[in-house]
Amino acid sequence: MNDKHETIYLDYAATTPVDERVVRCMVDCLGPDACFANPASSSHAPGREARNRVERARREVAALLGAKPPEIIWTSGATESDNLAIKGAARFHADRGRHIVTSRTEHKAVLDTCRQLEKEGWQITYVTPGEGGIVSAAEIEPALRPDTVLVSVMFVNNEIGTVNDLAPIGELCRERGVLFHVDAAQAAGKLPVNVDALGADLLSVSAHKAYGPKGVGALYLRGSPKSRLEPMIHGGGHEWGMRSGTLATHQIVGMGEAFRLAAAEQPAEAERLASLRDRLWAGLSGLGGVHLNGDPARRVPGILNVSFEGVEGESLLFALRELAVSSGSACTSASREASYVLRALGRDDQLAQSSLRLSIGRYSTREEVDRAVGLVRAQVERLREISPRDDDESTKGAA
Amino acid sequence: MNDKHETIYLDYAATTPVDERVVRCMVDCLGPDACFANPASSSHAPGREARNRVERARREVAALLGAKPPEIIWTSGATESDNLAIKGAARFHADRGRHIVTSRTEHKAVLDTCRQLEKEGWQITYVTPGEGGIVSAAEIEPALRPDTVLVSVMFVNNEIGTVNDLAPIGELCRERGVLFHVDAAQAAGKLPVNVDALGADLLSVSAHKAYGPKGVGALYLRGSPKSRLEPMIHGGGHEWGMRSGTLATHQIVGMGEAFRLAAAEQPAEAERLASLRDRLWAGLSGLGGVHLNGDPARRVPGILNVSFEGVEGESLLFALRELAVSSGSACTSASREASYVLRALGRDDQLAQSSLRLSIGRYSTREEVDRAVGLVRAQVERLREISPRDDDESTKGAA
Amino acid sequence: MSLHAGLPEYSSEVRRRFERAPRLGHLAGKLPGRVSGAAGDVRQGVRVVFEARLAEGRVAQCRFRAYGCPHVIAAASWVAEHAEGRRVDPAWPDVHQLARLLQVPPHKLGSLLVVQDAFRACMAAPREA
Amino acid sequence: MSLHAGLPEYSSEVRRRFERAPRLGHLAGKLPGRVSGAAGDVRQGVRVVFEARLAEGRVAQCRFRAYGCPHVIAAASWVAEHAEGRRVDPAWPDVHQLARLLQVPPHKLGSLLVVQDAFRACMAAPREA
Ligand SMILES: Cc1ncc(COP(=O)(O)O)c(C=O)c1O
Ligand SMILES: Cc1ncc(COP(=O)(O)O)c(C=O)c1O
Repeated sequence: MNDKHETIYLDYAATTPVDERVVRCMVDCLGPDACFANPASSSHAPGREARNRVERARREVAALLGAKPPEIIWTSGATESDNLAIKGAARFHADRGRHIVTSRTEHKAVLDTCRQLEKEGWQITYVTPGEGGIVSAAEIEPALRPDTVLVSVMFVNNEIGTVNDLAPIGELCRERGVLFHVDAAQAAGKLPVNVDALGADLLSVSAHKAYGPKGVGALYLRGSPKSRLEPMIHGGGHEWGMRSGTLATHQIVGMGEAFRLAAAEQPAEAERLASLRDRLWAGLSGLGGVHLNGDPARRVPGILNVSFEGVEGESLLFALRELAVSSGSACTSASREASYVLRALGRDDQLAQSSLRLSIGRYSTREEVDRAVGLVRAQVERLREISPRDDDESTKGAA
Repeated sequence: MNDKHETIYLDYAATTPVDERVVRCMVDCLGPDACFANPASSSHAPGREARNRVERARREVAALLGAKPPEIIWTSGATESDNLAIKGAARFHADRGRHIVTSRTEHKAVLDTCRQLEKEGWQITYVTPGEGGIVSAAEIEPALRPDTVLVSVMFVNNEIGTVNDLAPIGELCRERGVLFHVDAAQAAGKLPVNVDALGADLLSVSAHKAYGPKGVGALYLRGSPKSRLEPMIHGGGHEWGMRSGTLATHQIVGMGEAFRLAAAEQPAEAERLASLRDRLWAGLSGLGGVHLNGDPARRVPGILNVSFEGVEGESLLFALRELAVSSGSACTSASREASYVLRALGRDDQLAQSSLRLSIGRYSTREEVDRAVGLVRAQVERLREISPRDDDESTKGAA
Repeated sequence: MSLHAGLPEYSSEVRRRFERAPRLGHLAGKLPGRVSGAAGDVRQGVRVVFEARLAEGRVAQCRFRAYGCPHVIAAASWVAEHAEGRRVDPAWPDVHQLARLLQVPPHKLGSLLVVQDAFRACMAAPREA
Repeated sequence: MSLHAGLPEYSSEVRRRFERAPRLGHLAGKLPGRVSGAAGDVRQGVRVVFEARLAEGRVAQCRFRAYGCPHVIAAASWVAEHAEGRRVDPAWPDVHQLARLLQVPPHKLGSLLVVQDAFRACMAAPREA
């Protein structure tokens, strides 16, 4: 085995390649003979053509989410969308209360933003998800207070692929007059997303999780531009004053096309991926001592997060370097830190530390899955052989 | 004349097309067979390859500015860079003082950011530029106070193309222990930019003003990552915690290549553009009643801002719709508002309102310049014919 | 600067009149019955001048000059052309009618008022002998 | 999750030992002079077990098993191999020497200590009769 072997890409949850059809639309907005003008240059025809393409993309993104076009605000990605949603709503509605509810298993873009608001005087309740890592109204309701202004819960968890039970949370928020933000970065294009069905007031999406380009995303804001947020980035008043900066035509057009394709192809693709995923899981679980992390039923088709008994995480990752996968542990820091998501799920340290996230997508094939299964089985077996047995010398836990 | 005629693009200061060589580098980071992985995915080889390309680009951008690579922080463009520089420094150093000095002719990304800080309790002094629109130490020095923490002055003005006299301002700031931010969005790649020669502590650049893609920029921060800013976007701790969010490999790589090309080609290109610009000015000024806005000598080669006596701005723009140019007035608002930059320069309303910014660049040709001159001359003459003479009916000013 | 510097959509009537400017100019020579009137200020972005020859209570001829946006130029041209043959009517033209005919956006009504004022001033002006 | 989940660079020595794991295993059968010792805890991410046969104050044979990162596996393998033929020495191996030889990054010294502890425990253990 050497590093020059062709890598099997099983990290679609980290990022996806850009679909070639999307690449073509993007290139159409770049070069000197393309639609490169500034969409803000309304004084000339090339600028207006760029603006038209931006607005068409806005309609595509709105359509995928069941939203109206002016409710879509372009951002640089879901990290910015999450920041803008949470800080923007918190600061805009600061006079109504300074309490926010979220979950312990959110993405860092939500958690770090909440930590920042804590420094600025907000109070945050971080609820622990229920069975199988699912966040539902049962966890959120007890955390609500009269001064709660915002609830933020992700749609699909990026580490374990579980699908939270959002509609009842949306309903609850509506009843209590609390804003509801959904981080849908891992959901858009993977399963049906409808802002009304979810009861979402704010919803973050990113292009690069759905075969669009990195560095562009959107925030859905219900009722925009009449409803408002405190902007984070000032200067020129683009996007109804809520997000200034030159609009990146090719990025936005790429996101629009990616979301259009996702809308058209999602149902068939979800089926194909679910069956590939099942094949992958069947192959891995055959090893024995393999645990699926997160609810086995409420999940997106593309993501499997598994823990292996008796193998150490860093060695596993290195042994599997022909696979591009993510690990549930942080190896570069002094003390290896297991994923906060798996810890919130109650996984013990050994299992949390030896977890892998395998995520498949549009270009994954059955052959790749089969090769991956063969590799994982061989390497897990080898590492288990290297490992001391429980009955080796004194007891397992002794120093 | 109809709108389907090929437009002559004379709006390089609004945005530039992406150089085809840059497009190729970008496409190399997009599709399923390209370097598409997440640069944060250090657990696998494709992720590390993406990271390598990001770091190579960081070195290219640093090189163009005379900076060290860790002093370059990726952003979504100069608007975000300006926001991060000014808010980030102001908030980080709030305990040292809450006074900022800037100029009335800055870009909105600076002015609107300063307005926001005013709402949050900072005091801002907006100095009026000197002769010809040039901001120099003579304007800045009297505005400094013991509680001044930051001075922000642009390198090249985006409307009139003048080059401010920054090095003495940098020296002054150094002496007084005040941070110096430079918005170099219109300078990078157009003239030599060296952070040490300028004495800049913070410097904003954007890719799309220099034949790179829209939606990516950088902030130079002297001494980073040891010196710090208060981040605006939280979540995951990318860019030494100062700017979170998935790094957009193709965008960053595009910016790196664009800046590399700019460094290699700038001197020769500046000469070519200066001579084209002189040809353009000679052609226009031949009309009579044409005024150059801004200092005639201290300017970048690519930008001409001219005011026409006796023609109204909107009609001029419409008559010249075969040219993609920017206007110095805002026609869509109820009352036509003349450019705040030209007003700060003391231009009277009629001249401010009938100004055009013509900006040329890498793909501009002599033929285009000659056609543009012909068109402007014909249309200005025609509109002047339509216009009442000074001696038509009563006096010019009567109602 | 470009952000708000957009051009509105112009109707084909506005485009045509902007390009060709029918009824642009002066009434030449010494003309009995000639009147003229103006309104607006170049410094405010609109100035319109009309000249007309009145005969038997009607407008026999009318010419305009205008400094302003394409809507202003088109409206002045339209007024000059349609005035010819009309009875002198202190209530004509009407800005709202002009706006409808030329599809002028509401925020431009102020500019059309200058056209109306100039024409009415012209009608009310003392005639040359 | 992927942000900090990077793999360090491994030296070629570490790679080779991780792949082939020389001296992995047990000493088979009933052996006079056999000693064994262990250190670490799987729950903390590192556990190492050594077995050796001592004869005439020297290590005649040595085998290891390890749960840990590639550096730990490589270090245990190196120690087992280089122990053979050595005099029993309570001060051997030394983590800093191991770190240098295998090019182990400083934050991994703690894991190497477990390897050292396990080997020293083995040397100090009572011999089988
Ligand atoms: C659930 C979730 N939220 C937010 C983000 C951040 O999005 P982006 O990479 O567009 O900044 C990601 C992915 O990185 C994600 O998986
Ligand atoms: C001087 C100046 N600063 C800042 C900006 C904003 O940069 P960006 O378009 O990358 O947001 C621009 C251009 O729009 C500019 O000309």
